[in-house]
Amino acid sequence: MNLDELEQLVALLQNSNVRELTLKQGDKRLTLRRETSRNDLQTEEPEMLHPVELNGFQVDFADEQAEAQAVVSAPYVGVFHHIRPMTGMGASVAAGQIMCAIQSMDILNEVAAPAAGTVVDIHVQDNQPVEYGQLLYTIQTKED
Amino acid sequence: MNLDELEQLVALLQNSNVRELTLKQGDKRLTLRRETSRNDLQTEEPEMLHPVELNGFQVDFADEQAEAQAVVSAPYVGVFHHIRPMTGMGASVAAGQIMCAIQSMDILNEVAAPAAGTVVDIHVQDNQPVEYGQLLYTIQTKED
Amino acid sequence: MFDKILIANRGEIAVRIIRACRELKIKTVAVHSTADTNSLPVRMADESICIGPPPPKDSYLNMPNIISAARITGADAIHPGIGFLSERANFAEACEMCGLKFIGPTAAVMERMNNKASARETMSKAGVPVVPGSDGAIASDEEALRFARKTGYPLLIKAAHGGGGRGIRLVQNEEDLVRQLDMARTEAAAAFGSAEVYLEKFVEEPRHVEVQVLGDEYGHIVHLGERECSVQNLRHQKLLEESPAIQLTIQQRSRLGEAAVRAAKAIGYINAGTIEFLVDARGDFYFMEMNKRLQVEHCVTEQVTGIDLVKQQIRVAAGEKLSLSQKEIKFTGHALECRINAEDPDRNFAPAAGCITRVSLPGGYGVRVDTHITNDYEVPPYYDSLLAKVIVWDKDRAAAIVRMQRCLQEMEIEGVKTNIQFQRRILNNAFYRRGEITTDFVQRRILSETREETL
Amino acid sequence: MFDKILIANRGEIAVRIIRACRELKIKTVAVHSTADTNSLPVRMADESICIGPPPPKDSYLNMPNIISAARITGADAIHPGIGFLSERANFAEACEMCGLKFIGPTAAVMERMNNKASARETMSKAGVPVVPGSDGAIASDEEALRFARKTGYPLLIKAAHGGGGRGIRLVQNEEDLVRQLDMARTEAAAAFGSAEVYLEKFVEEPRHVEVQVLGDEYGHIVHLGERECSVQNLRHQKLLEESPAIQLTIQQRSRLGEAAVRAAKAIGYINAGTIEFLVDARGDFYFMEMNKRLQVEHCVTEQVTGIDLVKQQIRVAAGEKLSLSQKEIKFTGHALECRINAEDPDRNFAPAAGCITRVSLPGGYGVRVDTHITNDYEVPPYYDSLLAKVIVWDKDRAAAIVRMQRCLQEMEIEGVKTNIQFQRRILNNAFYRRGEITTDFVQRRILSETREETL
Repeated sequence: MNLDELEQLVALLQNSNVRELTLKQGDKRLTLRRETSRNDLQTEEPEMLHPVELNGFQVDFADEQAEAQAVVSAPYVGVFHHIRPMTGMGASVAAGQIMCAIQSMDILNEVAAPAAGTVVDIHVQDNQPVEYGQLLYTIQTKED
Repeated sequence: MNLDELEQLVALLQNSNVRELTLKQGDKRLTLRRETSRNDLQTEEPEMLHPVELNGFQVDFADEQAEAQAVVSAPYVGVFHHIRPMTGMGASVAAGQIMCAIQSMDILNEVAAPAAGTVVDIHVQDNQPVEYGQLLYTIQTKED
Repeated sequence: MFDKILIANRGEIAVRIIRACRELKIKTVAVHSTADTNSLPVRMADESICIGPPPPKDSYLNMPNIISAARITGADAIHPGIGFLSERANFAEACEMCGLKFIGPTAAVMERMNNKASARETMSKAGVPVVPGSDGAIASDEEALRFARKTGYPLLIKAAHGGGGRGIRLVQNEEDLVRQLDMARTEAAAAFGSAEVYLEKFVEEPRHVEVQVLGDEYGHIVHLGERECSVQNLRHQKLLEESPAIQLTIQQRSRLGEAAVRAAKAIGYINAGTIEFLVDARGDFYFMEMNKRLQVEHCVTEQVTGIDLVKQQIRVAAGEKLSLSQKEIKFTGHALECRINAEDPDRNFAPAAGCITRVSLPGGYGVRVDTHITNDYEVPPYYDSLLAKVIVWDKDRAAAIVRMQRCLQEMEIEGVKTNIQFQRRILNNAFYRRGEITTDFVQRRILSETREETL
Repeated sequence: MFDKILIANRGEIAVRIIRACRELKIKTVAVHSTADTNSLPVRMADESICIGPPPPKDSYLNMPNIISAARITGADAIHPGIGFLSERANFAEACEMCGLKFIGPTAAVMERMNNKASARETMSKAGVPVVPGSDGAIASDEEALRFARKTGYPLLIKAAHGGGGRGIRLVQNEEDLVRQLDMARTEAAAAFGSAEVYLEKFVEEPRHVEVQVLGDEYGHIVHLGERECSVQNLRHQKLLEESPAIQLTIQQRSRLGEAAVRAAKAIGYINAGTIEFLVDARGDFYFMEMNKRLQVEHCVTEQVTGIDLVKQQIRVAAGEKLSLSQKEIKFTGHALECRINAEDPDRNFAPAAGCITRVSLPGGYGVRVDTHITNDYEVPPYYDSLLAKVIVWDKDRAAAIVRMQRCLQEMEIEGVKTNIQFQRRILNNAFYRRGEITTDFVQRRILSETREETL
């Protein structure tokens, strides 16, 4: 990560209504937070930003709302399978609850929810091949 | 020349009391001028900056005083020779007057003054080999 | 021929394999840890799959994820490269079970050679000279003492399941032997999962010479000449390799080659492999061990034979017959390889990590560079320190050395410490120039000089 | 041997020569215009001297400044490289007068070959086949008509002092001949300083095949095989060269080589030179002209012979005897060279200038890259557009083509337009693959295809 890239990120943050931005590469992590006044926040519409790739870095955005989200990503390489009953949009999950399975070398590896909450996004489809770290679900961990 | 280099130059100019800065590469030329108020100028000490190399560019500085200078550089590759009488420090020269000679392939090539003025610097020594474009003299073309 | 190959490796060797695949019109899948997401092999391959976090055990050694990656991408073969899973018999076995061709020897062959004591026995039976040693694992102290009295000191105690220079102890006399035997057993059990140790005569001032072999599935085996690999650092890692080996007569060279082919035939070897020998001052040689995979230094063999080893590996694995007969394999000129590592020679060759801010590679006639680094490459701290291999060829050794010196003068890497200057010192060394190199060359001729200088 | 050589050139060929000097332990002086102050050869050389402003006539063609630069740096020889002063007899003469060894043939030899009509005569006497043509320069229209009636149409009118495909006119019939003869004379006088023209039979659908020769000061001359250079752009500039030539029998190849040696011997040639031939569909060949210097495409010859041509040039110039006998020169495999130019194939190959923001060069087995470009290199608009030469070697032509395709897939240059994609189209072309290439190949098989696509 060089200065130019950092500047791009700062610009991105300043021109957005996002309060916080996290970069991950390997096990390194960089978080940028924007100073906001209460006033600012009240005039803002809550908005969800999807994680994006920027120069190969995975960038997760987090605002006041998004701080209350957890993501479930693939801990194995393999084929994603829904379980029965399927964990669908809007489903409530408990921490540790099995959400899906990833089939790897004929073995079905179960994937558990990292936190309790409501499924607000499913990023993959049944029988889809997934790589390590691929985003599977977004969970809303706080009640609005 | 890229943006980074340009920024360096602008910074150089802003942090200096130089009013004007010229870059030459081949036959390209870039001039940067700093906005100054009359007040500024009056509090400044006149100061001479020698040409420097920056990222391979030859940078000539020009302030109010330096604008009244001319440089004589070698138009040939060869060995620098003073002529008799020698054009020494403080010598007055007329435009077109022969100042020195450069010996190239046994031929003495004469070098003429580009403008009338006073020799304020001699950058080479007798019998020194010089390459094309090498700085030989600085001439003060205006009376103080 | 295969349609798609998954490369279960990273760095320059992954790039090397992708290039061979491309020339064979085979599609490629690069697997990578999260630390290598933007690496050159990932960018070059037709597809890429992230297989885990940076630590090797979670990614490049993660068999289920790698095999699963091959399956979801529809690859029909896996090239394991060098290191990582390349000599794991159980990985080769898992691949075959999943219908994936493992590009290397079979699991059975690997297992046969993984036990050093039984490997010695096999070699000895096949008429390949081995260092005088105990018959398999030592059962008791008495047996050890009996062997020592017969053979004489100094002796080595070696762990049967050790390797890469690890698990070896030097003993000088009888008291030493008994005391160290116990320690060696304990250590072997902890490090290699087996307390078996054996004894071997210590070959003094040896050179490390290895022979490249190549075998197909139909029992046809050839050798591609030998490599001189005595220039090693204190951790027995090779630094500079060459081919042909120096200070061997033509007769000695052909005896070495023939012995290597006998060795490979004795175990029914398939694909590319290397038989390592110790060569003593008289040119007598002893089987040391077998590397059941491609070697980093395979390039010097390619330069003097004109044979693309990685393509041969792939062809043989695809069931093709070796199209080379021993007679057709000709050796021309001399090749050298310098390993350029991210390491700090002033701090005991500690691996260096960081961002390469600028790289300028050598080029021109007789020069080959195999590398995965580029400007702004971030050297991750998790893996080996190899940044690039500079390989040169010329008519003879003296000319090749001069060419390598020219290359290392041209080569510039900024941002991380490298051993470029250290390699230049080796090339300048008078003993090296004369070919007087034994496995302690670096310690004796280079590092001792440094100590003297700093005194 | 020389102590210090001044390289009177720029770009990749200056880098090539500096590398050879370094390997011979000869110090180097790079001369450069103000446009090349930060160029790679200037950074690599032991010393550098600025010799003038960017226009070639003021710098790289400025003889007094170049010779003076050699004197003030104490160089004892000048390597002229390719182009610029490399074939100027008066420069070679000026060097010798100033006690500087010119690395190339003598001025006398150059002059002998600079007049095309007399060169033809010399070749014909030496038993080297020449295209049926007028005996020397045409004195009158009558003489021209007489020759034409005897030889038949089409015919070429060529300027005696032209070269590189310039000053040539094709005539189809008698009326055409008389009319164009006048125009050709006027043009020749303006362009080459002499109105002399001669007539030649037009060889239809020829291939351009040239033979590399090398001679020492003691009359020993060998050839290093031939190069196929028919792939040329519309300005007759070579784009892709290979060795050996294709579609020639072994007998035809050895006849070509022998003819080239006879040609070089006939004029007492010294140093490296190239005899260019036109080869017709039957494999009959005709002397075209001689290049009295190194060629851009010398690298393909180096790859198939294992002989470093630039070092040989320097050795011969230093008065050493050629250590090569014709018998010892062996040819192995097939080599290809692609010239990567800064030019815009979509705008009639107009030269492109600008800053190279990123460059990624190919590498690995069987690959050589000769280049002077680096990241952030500013391509000056004053000189030729050659950025890099990618040279590959493999066992046979088909394998070499595949390797070159792999290399051009790897190669990335950002910031200026290049012909990389265009070269890939050539390599993909079925006629090229089959070796069906004549000098109009690019126009007939590649550009016509483009026109059809856009219709």
